[in-house]
Amino acid sequence: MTLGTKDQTQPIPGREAEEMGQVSPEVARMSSYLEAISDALRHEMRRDETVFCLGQDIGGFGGAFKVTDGFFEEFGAARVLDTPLAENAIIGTAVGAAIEGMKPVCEMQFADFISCGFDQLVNVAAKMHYRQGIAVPMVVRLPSGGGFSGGPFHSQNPEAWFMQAPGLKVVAPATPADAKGLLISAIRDPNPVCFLEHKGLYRAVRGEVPEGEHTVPIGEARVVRPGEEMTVITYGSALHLALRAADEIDASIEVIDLRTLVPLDREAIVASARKTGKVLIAHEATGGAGIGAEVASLISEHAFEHLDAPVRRLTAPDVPIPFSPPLERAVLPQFEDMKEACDELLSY
Amino acid sequence: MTLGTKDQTQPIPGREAEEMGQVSPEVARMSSYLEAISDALRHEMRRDETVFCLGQDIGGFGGAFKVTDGFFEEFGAARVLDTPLAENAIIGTAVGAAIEGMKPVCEMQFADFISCGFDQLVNVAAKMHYRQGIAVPMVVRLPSGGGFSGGPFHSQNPEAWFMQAPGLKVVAPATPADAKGLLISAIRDPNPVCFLEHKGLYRAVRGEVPEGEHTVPIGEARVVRPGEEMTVITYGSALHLALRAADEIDASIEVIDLRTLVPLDREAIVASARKTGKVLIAHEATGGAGIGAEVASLISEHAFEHLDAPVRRLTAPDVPIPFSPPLERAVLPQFEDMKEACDELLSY
Amino acid sequence: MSVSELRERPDAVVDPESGGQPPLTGEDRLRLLRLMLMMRLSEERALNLYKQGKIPGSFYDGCGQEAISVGAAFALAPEDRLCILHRDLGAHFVRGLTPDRYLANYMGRSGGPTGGKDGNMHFGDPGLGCVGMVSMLPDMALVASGLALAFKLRGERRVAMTFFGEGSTANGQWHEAMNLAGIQRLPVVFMLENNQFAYSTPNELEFAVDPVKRARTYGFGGLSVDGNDVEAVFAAAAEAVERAREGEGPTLIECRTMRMHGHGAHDDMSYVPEEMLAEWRDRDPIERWSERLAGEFSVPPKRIKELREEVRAEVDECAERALASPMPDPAIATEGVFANEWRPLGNGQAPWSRWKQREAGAAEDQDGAAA
Amino acid sequence: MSVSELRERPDAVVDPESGGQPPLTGEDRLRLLRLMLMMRLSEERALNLYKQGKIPGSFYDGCGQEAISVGAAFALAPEDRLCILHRDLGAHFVRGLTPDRYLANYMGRSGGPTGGKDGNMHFGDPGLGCVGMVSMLPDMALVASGLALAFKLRGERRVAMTFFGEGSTANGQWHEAMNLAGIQRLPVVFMLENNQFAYSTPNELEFAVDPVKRARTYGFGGLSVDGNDVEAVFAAAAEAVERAREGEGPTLIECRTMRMHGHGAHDDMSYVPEEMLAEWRDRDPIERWSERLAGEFSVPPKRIKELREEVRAEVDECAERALASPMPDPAIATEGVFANEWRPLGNGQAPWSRWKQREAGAAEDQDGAAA
Ligand SMILES: Cc1ncc(C[n+]2csc(CCOP(=O)(O)OP(=O)(O)O)c2C)c(N)n1
Ligand SMILES: Cc1ncc(C[n+]2csc(CCOP(=O)(O)OP(=O)(O)O)c2C)c(N)n1
Ligand SMILES: [Mg+2]
Ligand SMILES: [Mg+2]
Repeated sequence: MTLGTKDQTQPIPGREAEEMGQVSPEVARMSSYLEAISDALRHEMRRDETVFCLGQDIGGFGGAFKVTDGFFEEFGAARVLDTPLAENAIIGTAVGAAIEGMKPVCEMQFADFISCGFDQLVNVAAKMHYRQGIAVPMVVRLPSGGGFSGGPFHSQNPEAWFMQAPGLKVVAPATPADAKGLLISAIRDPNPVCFLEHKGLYRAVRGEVPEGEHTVPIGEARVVRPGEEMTVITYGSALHLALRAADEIDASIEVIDLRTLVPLDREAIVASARKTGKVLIAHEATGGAGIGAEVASLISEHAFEHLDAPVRRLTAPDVPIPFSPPLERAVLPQFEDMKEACDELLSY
Repeated sequence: MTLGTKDQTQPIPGREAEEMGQVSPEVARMSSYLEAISDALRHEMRRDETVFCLGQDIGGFGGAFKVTDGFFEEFGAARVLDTPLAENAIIGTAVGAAIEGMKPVCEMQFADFISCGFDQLVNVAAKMHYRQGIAVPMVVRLPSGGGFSGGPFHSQNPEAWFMQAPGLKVVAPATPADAKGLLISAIRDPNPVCFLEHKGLYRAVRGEVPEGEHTVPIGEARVVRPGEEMTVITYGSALHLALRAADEIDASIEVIDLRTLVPLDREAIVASARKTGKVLIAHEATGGAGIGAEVASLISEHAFEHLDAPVRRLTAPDVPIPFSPPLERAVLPQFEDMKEACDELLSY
Repeated sequence: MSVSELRERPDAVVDPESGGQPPLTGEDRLRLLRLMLMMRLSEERALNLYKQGKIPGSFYDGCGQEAISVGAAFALAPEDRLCILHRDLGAHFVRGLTPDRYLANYMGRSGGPTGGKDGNMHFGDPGLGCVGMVSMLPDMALVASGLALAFKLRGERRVAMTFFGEGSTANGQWHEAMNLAGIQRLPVVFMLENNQFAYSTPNELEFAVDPVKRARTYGFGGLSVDGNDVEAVFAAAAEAVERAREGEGPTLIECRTMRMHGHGAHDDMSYVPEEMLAEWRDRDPIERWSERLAGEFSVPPKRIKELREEVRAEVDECAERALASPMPDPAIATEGVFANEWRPLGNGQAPWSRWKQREAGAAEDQDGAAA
Repeated sequence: MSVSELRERPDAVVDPESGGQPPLTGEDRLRLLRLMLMMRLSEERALNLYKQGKIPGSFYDGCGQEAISVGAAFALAPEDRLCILHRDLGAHFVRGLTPDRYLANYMGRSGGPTGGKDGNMHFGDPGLGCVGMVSMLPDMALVASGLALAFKLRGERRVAMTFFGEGSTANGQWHEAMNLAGIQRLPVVFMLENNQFAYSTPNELEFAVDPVKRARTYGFGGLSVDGNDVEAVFAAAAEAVERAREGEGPTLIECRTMRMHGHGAHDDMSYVPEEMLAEWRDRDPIERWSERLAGEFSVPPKRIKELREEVRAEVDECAERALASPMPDPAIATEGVFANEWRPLGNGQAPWSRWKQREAGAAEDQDGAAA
């Protein structure tokens, strides 16, 4: 299709590529999402000397959210590099170090601060390989999301910006196992990967995480719960609302966790839409030109004949994320919103 | 609708608000798109002492594209302020000056450089009124778009980033009359407005432009050509491809120029989709989570029952814009692509 | 600040002899104490509310740095403008904000300046000439430069002032602000608060050379003062404000101080050596000023004690008012993204006797004219 | 650069006495001339191609600045790395790029280093240790710092070098790079090319004080040299490279020069006073060096003329090769957004006799070992 040529050039990574690292319960243990991220980072740093972290207060202090707690002691100041308050510097020097064979993992203290390192990310890191064939294997960790009165500058979900900056891979795990598996995959990926870690999940979500080696292939969505009557396509914090709604609603609801946002798993999206014919896309980020818009458009383009209802989106409205709890609740999708949206779609 | 509450909070500005400034041929004259922009700026600077321009090389040199040619002589160095090479500085000081009652019009030398002023734009300018009730009446002029071998850093269409930064208005005129009318409206608007001026239209497009006072209301799309069998919803450079295709194809094609991207004219979009039942959305910017995705999603949500075909998008694929002419042509939507896309949709 | 101290600084922009500033009156000195106390006690109160779970999110204060925001803002005229940062509650109080609005903002109540839209120190009262900070540091340095640019373009004798921590000077926007302010000779005063740390990061990982040294390379003066001496801060700020007002461009003033609490209430600051804290504790700006008032300026200790009690009572009352302020209506969450009109900022209060005298003079003139 | 000139600069980082650099041989001196000529003649050729419509988009050159990129890059060892900017074609040639690839890139042909993906000076040959610039200025200062960080982290005796115009120093990223390089004492050399203008903007609107003065406030040395004297540039760069290699941190070297052409080929530079151009025309770096070779170093003028003709012939041949290079296959337009694997950059050529000697030495050692 002609449109396709202009519109979908990224090959969908082979499903079979990496089957290693699936959860195998005998070697798994319960971890929080936060611990899983630390584990992944520690695992890679022990395994590969070229992996190093840089960011603000990640050294002796262990990071604003304590992801690198104890790293300074284990790996030393050089590999757990405390930087000045300068995000372009963090990302820009990471690009240089990555080109020279290191594998930098940058920490933004909050995902929101990516706006201060935006230029190095979207212009230098993202376009490098396309323009010059020079690979930039680096990760930018982005503690994102709201729900705890972080206010307009500590609650953002900036993933859609990255989708509009070709050359960046984008992952957004929702579970501890995926957090670990995707972070390890991101570190090993030869491209710049934006790793969105939702702050609301850090300590609130626990789950089984395989010990040691565990990768989750980038580019692969997961059918978390199969169903027949409708699909919720989601990622990050909203996955948990969706699963709870699917539990509570007396209907067969399929729940898909995208996990990777770039490259999107178009096959999984379209297959489920064709199967159930009713799709709700849910995420915490603001709606306008968000990831949900892309997914909805893909579905309308590629599953049109199979749709039994309009493709719906449940997202934050296009406003900054307010601070005060009643306001923030009014803006961020809540469980009741999810339930209502599912009910509406089911009864369409 | 519940989803609506979370998803579409921006009131659609009243259609009747500003009917002044419609083209009235007796006082119009032929202008290029570029001249129309200069005219608008000059008109406002003469009319309102608080309007001033700031940017790189806009003074004696008249700007990289000569938009402010002669302004330095007429208005002096203070009101046509040559700044150092520092985009955050341009936007950040504009925010301050706007709060103190000035009406700054910032020029990015190329739209691509907004990545270097991104933080001040999305965090300071955009969120100011929501957070504090302080209005920031400023304009950021963004010479955007490709088609002349500008390469990966001089060809971008960054509008979707702005849609994901609530608090910014975004306009993207395609004709000289709209360029003038929207720039005047943008300067008078009490909000930060991103004004996307497509470089490919600067000298290539001429049209009648009302002399003197002429405003085009922000938030209002225009049915450029009414039709029955399908709709092309578009803006910027792609409008001209659409009009040519509509001319050449033997079918009744409606062409809508969005003109404003934030706030989107949802009514016009949905009304046309309901009417023709077949919609192609076309723009030059990359597709993934682009403006087209938002428009397609709106249509699938609000015109589902009226659709006779999948909503299609014709956009650049998700790659940086390459330099060499054959590569650039392969990436940017061409007339043949437009025609083919229309044909396909018509014969669906 | 003693004159000799000023004279010792090679890069001091202020000629202490030239001075010519109207001096602080006895009442001014008590006002400074009152304002510092109000900051200290309001933040103590807020910390309590935070511990009681009444403040959502996180909590930041400026304990130990009260002399800076109070001393600096005290130099400003009503028509001047401020962008106040997160360690500078005192500057809000100088301009006339009352503690109830501060506490209400922290608690996300409708009575705060942002009405619950934003939290903690991310506020400013537009009616008092203040533009609230954003989190991204030090973005407000550019916004303040823009306020100053408007004054310059209109030929107004007005000044913008802003604050930033020493850690924030590492960010590119700081450089862009300094460079532009230097080129355009903007009427702006930059208060650099070197409180030894940026979150957990000590000076030596923030810069190789004290950033105040850079002022000259931007074409204006920079000086360092004892940030725990409210008079020193005031004197330096007053000179710089005056210079800015006279069209002589910006000044960078480093205030050497110490962040006596954690970065936020969640931070136990285990990375700070106890001796370092102890040393700075002895230089507490409020204690020192109280002692000087009692000694050098013969204020009866009883008066100082009374003042403290007055402020405490006021803060208590304000806390009650803040607690009585309702949570915002959820409906406003999606309102106000766009403005319908521009409105000017209001003027702030300017408690320094100099401005009170000017007002009195102006009022007299008017009376005269009317008669 | 004469030793006395160096000594005069109060902020010179280089102790000219300590020196100890292996001197330039007669052959080195001719190589420098050859490389400058290759830059001049290649750019002249490219300008012609542009005027003939063979180069799409816009055209930029570094006419008058040849001594900087050639002199600076000449100091580097093969294993060092570069981020070369838009006035610095000579540095590409120093590393071993041939003019055909430069011309092919400008023409958007598949034979250019970017294969048509990017244009004009936005390229670098990864096989020669170069990372091509992005448009956004001066972003590469951070990337170069990152290359240097990798060397430091691995304890390698390698150096990164990058270039930027004086106008670019106004951008925040410049400050972030300087600050970080100073804190971490990175092995990086920053070449500041002060060619009097940033596009049409003269120095006085770019900064109030020459940015080279800032080096000290970042904790390292800065010095100014005559940017039209290839030996002066080389000497300063060689010292700085050596210091960086020895772990003594970064250096900022300002090269005073003049952009003798418009910002791009579309720019008639009407904003530049004719006298200014005339004055600088007399200081043409190639003419001056040719004269010095002929005079001080007794190179027969005939040899210099021959060299020029050799280079011209080479450039002509390269132009033919470039013109014969096909336009890229449109299919690649959507390929290569993501990498499948990381590959190391290759080493560049290092024509300075010092490195040739080292190689010869190493080869001898090997021979010895093998024997
Ligand atoms: C651009 C940016 N990056 C990161 C942060 C996160 N952050 C908040 S405060 C802080 C430390 C600031 O230190 P300093 O400027 O010295 O001010 P202080 O808090 O010590 O007064 C950091 C890193 C931020 N606010 N802005
Ligand atoms: C961040 C950024 N803003 C604007 C531009 C547009 N631009 C291209 S070159 C140039 C002037 C650069 O001047 P200078 O740094 O002195 O380098 P020169 O061209 O004089 O060598 C400008 C403004 C840019 N490349 N990058
Ligand atoms: Mg600090
Ligand atoms: Mg220059």
